Amino acid sequence: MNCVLGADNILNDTVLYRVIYEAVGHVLPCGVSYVVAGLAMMLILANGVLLGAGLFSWVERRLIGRFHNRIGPNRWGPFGMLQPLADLVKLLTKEDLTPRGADRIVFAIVPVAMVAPVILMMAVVPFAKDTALVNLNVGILYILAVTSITSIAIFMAGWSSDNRYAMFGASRGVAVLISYEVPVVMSLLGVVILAGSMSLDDVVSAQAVPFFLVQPLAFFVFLAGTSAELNRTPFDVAEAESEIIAGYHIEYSGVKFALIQAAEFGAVLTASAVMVTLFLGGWSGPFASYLGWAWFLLKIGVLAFVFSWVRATFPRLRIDQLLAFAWKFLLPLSIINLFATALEVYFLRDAAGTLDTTDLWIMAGINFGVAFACLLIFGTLIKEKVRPAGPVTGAILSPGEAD
Amino acid sequence: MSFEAFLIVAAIMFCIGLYGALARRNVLAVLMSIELMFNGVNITLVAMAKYLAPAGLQNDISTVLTGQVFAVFIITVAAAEIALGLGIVFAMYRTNETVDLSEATQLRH
Amino acid sequence: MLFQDIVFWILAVMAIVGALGVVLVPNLFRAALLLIVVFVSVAGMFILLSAEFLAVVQILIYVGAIAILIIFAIMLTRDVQHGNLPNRMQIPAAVFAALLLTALVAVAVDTKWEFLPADQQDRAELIQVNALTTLTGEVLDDAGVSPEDQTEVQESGLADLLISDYVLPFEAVSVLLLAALIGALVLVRPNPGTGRG
Amino acid sequence: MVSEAVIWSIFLLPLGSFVFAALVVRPFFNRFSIVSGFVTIAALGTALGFSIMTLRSVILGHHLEFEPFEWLVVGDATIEMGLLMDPLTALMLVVVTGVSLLVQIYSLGYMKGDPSFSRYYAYMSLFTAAMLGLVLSSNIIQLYMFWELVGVSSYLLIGFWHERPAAAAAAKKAFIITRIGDVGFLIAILYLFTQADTFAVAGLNAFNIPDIWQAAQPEAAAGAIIGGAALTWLALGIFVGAAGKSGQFPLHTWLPDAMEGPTPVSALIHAATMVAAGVFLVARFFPIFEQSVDAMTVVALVGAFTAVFAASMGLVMNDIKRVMAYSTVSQLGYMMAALGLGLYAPAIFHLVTHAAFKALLFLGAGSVNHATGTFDMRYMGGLRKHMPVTYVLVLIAGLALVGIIPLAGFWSKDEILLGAWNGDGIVDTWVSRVTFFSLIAGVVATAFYTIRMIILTFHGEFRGGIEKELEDKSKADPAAEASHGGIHLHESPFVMVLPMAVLGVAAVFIGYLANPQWVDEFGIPQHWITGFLADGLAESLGAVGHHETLEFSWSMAAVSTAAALSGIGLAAVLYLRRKGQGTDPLERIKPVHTMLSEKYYMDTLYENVIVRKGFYRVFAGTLDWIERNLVDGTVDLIGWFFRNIGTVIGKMQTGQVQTYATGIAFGTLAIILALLLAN
Repeated sequence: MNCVLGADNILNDTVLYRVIYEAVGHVLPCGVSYVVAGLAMMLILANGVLLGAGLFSWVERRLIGRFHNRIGPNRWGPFGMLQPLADLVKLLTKEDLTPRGADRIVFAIVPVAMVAPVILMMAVVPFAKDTALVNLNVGILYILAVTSITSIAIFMAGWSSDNRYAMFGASRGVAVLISYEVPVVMSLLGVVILAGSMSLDDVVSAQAVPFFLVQPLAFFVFLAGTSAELNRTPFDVAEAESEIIAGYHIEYSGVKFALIQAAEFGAVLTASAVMVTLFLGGWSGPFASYLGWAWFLLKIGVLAFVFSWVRATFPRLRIDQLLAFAWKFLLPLSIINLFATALEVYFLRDAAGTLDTTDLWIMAGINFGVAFACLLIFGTLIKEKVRPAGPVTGAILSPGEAD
Repeated sequence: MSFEAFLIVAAIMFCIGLYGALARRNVLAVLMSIELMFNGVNITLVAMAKYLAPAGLQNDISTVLTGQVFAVFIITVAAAEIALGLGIVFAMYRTNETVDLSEATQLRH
Repeated sequence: MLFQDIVFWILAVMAIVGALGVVLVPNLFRAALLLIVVFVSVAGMFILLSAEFLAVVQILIYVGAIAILIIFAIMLTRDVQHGNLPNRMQIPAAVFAALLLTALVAVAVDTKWEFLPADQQDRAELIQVNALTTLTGEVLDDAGVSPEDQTEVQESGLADLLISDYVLPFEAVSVLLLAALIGALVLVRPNPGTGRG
Repeated sequence: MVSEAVIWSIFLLPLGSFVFAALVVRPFFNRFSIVSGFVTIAALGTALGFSIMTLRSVILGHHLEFEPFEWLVVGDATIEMGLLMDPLTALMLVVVTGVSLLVQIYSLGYMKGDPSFSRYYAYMSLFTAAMLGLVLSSNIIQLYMFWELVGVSSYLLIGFWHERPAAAAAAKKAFIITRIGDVGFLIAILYLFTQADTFAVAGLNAFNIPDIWQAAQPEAAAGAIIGGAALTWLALGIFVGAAGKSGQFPLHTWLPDAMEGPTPVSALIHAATMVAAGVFLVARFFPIFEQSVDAMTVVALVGAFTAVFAASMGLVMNDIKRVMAYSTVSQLGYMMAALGLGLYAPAIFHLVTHAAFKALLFLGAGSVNHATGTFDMRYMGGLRKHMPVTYVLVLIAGLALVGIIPLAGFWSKDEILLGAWNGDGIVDTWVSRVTFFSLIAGVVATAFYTIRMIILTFHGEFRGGIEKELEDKSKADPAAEASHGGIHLHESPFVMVLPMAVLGVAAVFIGYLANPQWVDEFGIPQHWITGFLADGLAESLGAVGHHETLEFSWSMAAVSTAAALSGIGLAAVLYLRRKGQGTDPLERIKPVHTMLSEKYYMDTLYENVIVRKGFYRVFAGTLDWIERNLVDGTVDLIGWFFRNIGTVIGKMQTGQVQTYATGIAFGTLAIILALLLAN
């Protein structure tokens, strides 16, 4: 039996999928092998992300240790590399508590709802040429859509725990998420304009010049916005230990806690992967084309390092500063970037509506100037406008004013 | 998965939404029910875009997207509706201390 | 197309059960979560109807924005646990909805729909795919579109429709959104008299 | 051949400097507000360079036609945005950018130290950009947009010192009165809108200016699309708009009041650009006016009347800027009259020369104000000794205005007078005769008030300036004059004198050099500017038209010079010998003087009769009566009816939105069932 994917099949573009599909197709009926290959891909993806999350948790602990002038986990395995495994065992053997008064069903769904978007996001990211699980023609929108599921999960966690601190954390987290969603989406529009497509594959192939050079402002906004959406220091008001203990996952323990932690570390990797695809040229790089995987992983590593670096360096912001940063700083910047890009494309494109490499370099030059000027101006402005102290925005966001 | 199946699913969703909009007391529940109705309509529109021949098909093939265009408009209007609706809910909560529609009868007087 | 049929029925059941849950579950928070289930199922149906853009927008806007706002509102008002009570009109409304459903189903089944002619189907599908990404000549060649038709397909997308044939409603909707934004801000502004937020 | 980008950037450069000054300098770097002045001047300098390039290109006969952008599609009507480049536009570009540049340089000195320096330059740039956009427009909607933008920015500029009540009131007045005129223009545009289909049949676009020209031509291939009474009303509508902007009778009252703005503003917008926009508008649609004898007659008579009428008020004004304002209105009357008589090229020629010497006069007034702190000529005098350069320059400009050979004003004014005497054939002979004699009378009056102004300002003894004025006015408002208070009796700084000197050179030479009368001079062909403009007009219509250049006439020169000299002589006799601050000799003829200094009671008429009595009492009073008795009565009746009905139906109203929703849904269901059953 010989199974071949039709040209109009949505999965036709994926090399890995086709290979599995055809291989299984020799043994099983085509319909079954279609499902089996899909499941296999899902398995690879899910495990890849979770393993990566485990690995990254070790890397980050080591890195932050070094930043803090400590050593970090170093006992188990070479350089303490098996530490994540030890953590996992410890968490699995802990008792899985559910607080009395909690909404049990919702409480149990939360860890899954946290991990799912992280894995789902990876489905459209091309690791190398033609390797994305699905080459969606709305890939960028898909990523944004999937990200928004996280906020629901946070809300579910906060509400179902029946704990006031969890609710504070969830409300703060969601406020941050929906605020930062806006500048992040706006900053991606510049990329979409340049690539002329929302397909991640097209975005990668459009990057004759990596877009972080062409779109420095968008890159900055996206980086800052993503850090906030990942709930990492300096934007981690949702789980600020010193204020609201651990925020929305205060009541979680055991395997559920492990999953939530995995989702958080995995999210860093996924966000880096997305950013690599959108701004750093994805799998493209010098030397042989089969090195795409390597380039991709290398770039992810660099970005993940940046995230850890930021985490280790900056102090936490207050919630009002955080929201002001999104609305008064990042949003104007992303709008300026959008306008600048649109104008540049309008004037630089040729008759067929395409941009060549020279145009991209010209845009890079202009945009660096624009970015520098805007950061300078808005930096000055926000310094004057953000009041140094004062009560936090409302009872829902801060335990200090809880009734 | 025929065209009628989509229509029927959409109709069921619409009617459930209608029931909810008429029979619930909580404003938020009513708003959610209205969203259900919107979604039912959207399914119908998109299904029609996929299966039916639009009027101007012979002149302009892109008219097959008309249904989708309207779905986009409905989604936009829904976003506007929810923004305003929630604004009204908050205003109502502030004045009445309740979101129960049965008690919101000031218009009567 | 057995596989797609199965998917469709799963989605349909999810949507209908979810919808019933939204209107019947007494716990408002769970009702909102079920509403999200409905939204996601509808997004799945959009994919089956080859409207991928709409599917993604559905999730982005309904799940990512509208559902969140509703949950926020639920959190900020009272009676989350038992907030979703019926009023006195329960029975008339149910009867009424059932009647309307019968009428709608009768219309759906009875009407002689004018389906897309078979020879146009492929092209229509391509255009729906083309709604977002401009298809390259290569892809169109593979799909067997004649060179003279290629430009037509390439120039027909959702965006093109929005800013050509439907530019007036498009602008009107933009203004509506702006007005709604301002209106919502005015409505929730703290009342200076009472000092309440 | 200049490229399209260059022409667009003539407009975009001032716009850019506006954006820079308004959005970058003012909010962020207000301490370095001088930067906005330099940026504006640099932008305008470049724009002037580009304008000259464009003019050169047009002179060389390059074919400058550009594809317009499609802007809006409303039904079948397509509104485009584009450039219309003909000799008129090219010349206007140079005039606007040139005068604007000089005024901005002058303002560096005049506005120095003003707290709103950046705002001033932002407004000025916006105004210049709007004016340039107006000149460049190829589409009537686009033109209207810039027309209104000019109105707005002039409002901002006149009310620049908005903390003064007088300035705010003047700005409002200018805005409202020009708006009254704009209604006429708007009606003309709306008329074109209704004719869009008719135009489309002939393959023309109802909003494209060249297409409108074509549509009015009886001998055009498509035949006259608009003609007869409709054409006349269209032309008159446009003229009403032009009259509003150009301060033609009876919409002139805003212009003298507009002198409340900073003096450089007056120099720019009330001498060279904005008020000229009205003349420009009529010239732009000249091919339409030409087709209607009635419209031309109206334009000529209104222009001629305005020329004398305004000049007569100028005779008695004591405020130096008001004298110049009435002079401007009067000179605009000359231009309008010339256009009405079909003297297209002489009118524009006069516009150009007038821009030079009138701007100079205003700048001179500013300079004098800089020295004395006041604008009231009764407190000046003797400044000749203190400000010799300003004196010489103002004298040149004044004589140019009077029309003394060989200064600029002489040549352009003579063309108009000669044309008026000869008659052109479009209007009846009596119209051109009446116009001619009015204009000659205007020359006498012009000479009188100009020389009176110069004598009062510069001759005799110094009469105390601002300090004396404040002393005299017991209720003077010191805050109002504080911005330029103080007396510094010496020549103005270099940045102020330099632009004046440049304009002075222009006021001397531009008249003869632009239009050599007898032979080619310095490579400039005989009758260059009039020929250039007339050719441009003829070419735009496909060589339809009859605009020959006028040969110089010594007898006409003698007549006009005699008229001018009689005015000068009279003024010199009356004022030169006068000592001290005695009463004005004109006050001896009391009733006339009172009537003139009360501006023929026009302001009173508008304020007290039309607005108070006509509008408030009669119109609003009638409406009020109708409201009270008819409308309220009906409403009360209806209300009584429904109040009683309502008690019955009110039972159905629960106040619950869901009940109503049920009703709606029930209706829907009924409709669906009805449709189902009907099938």
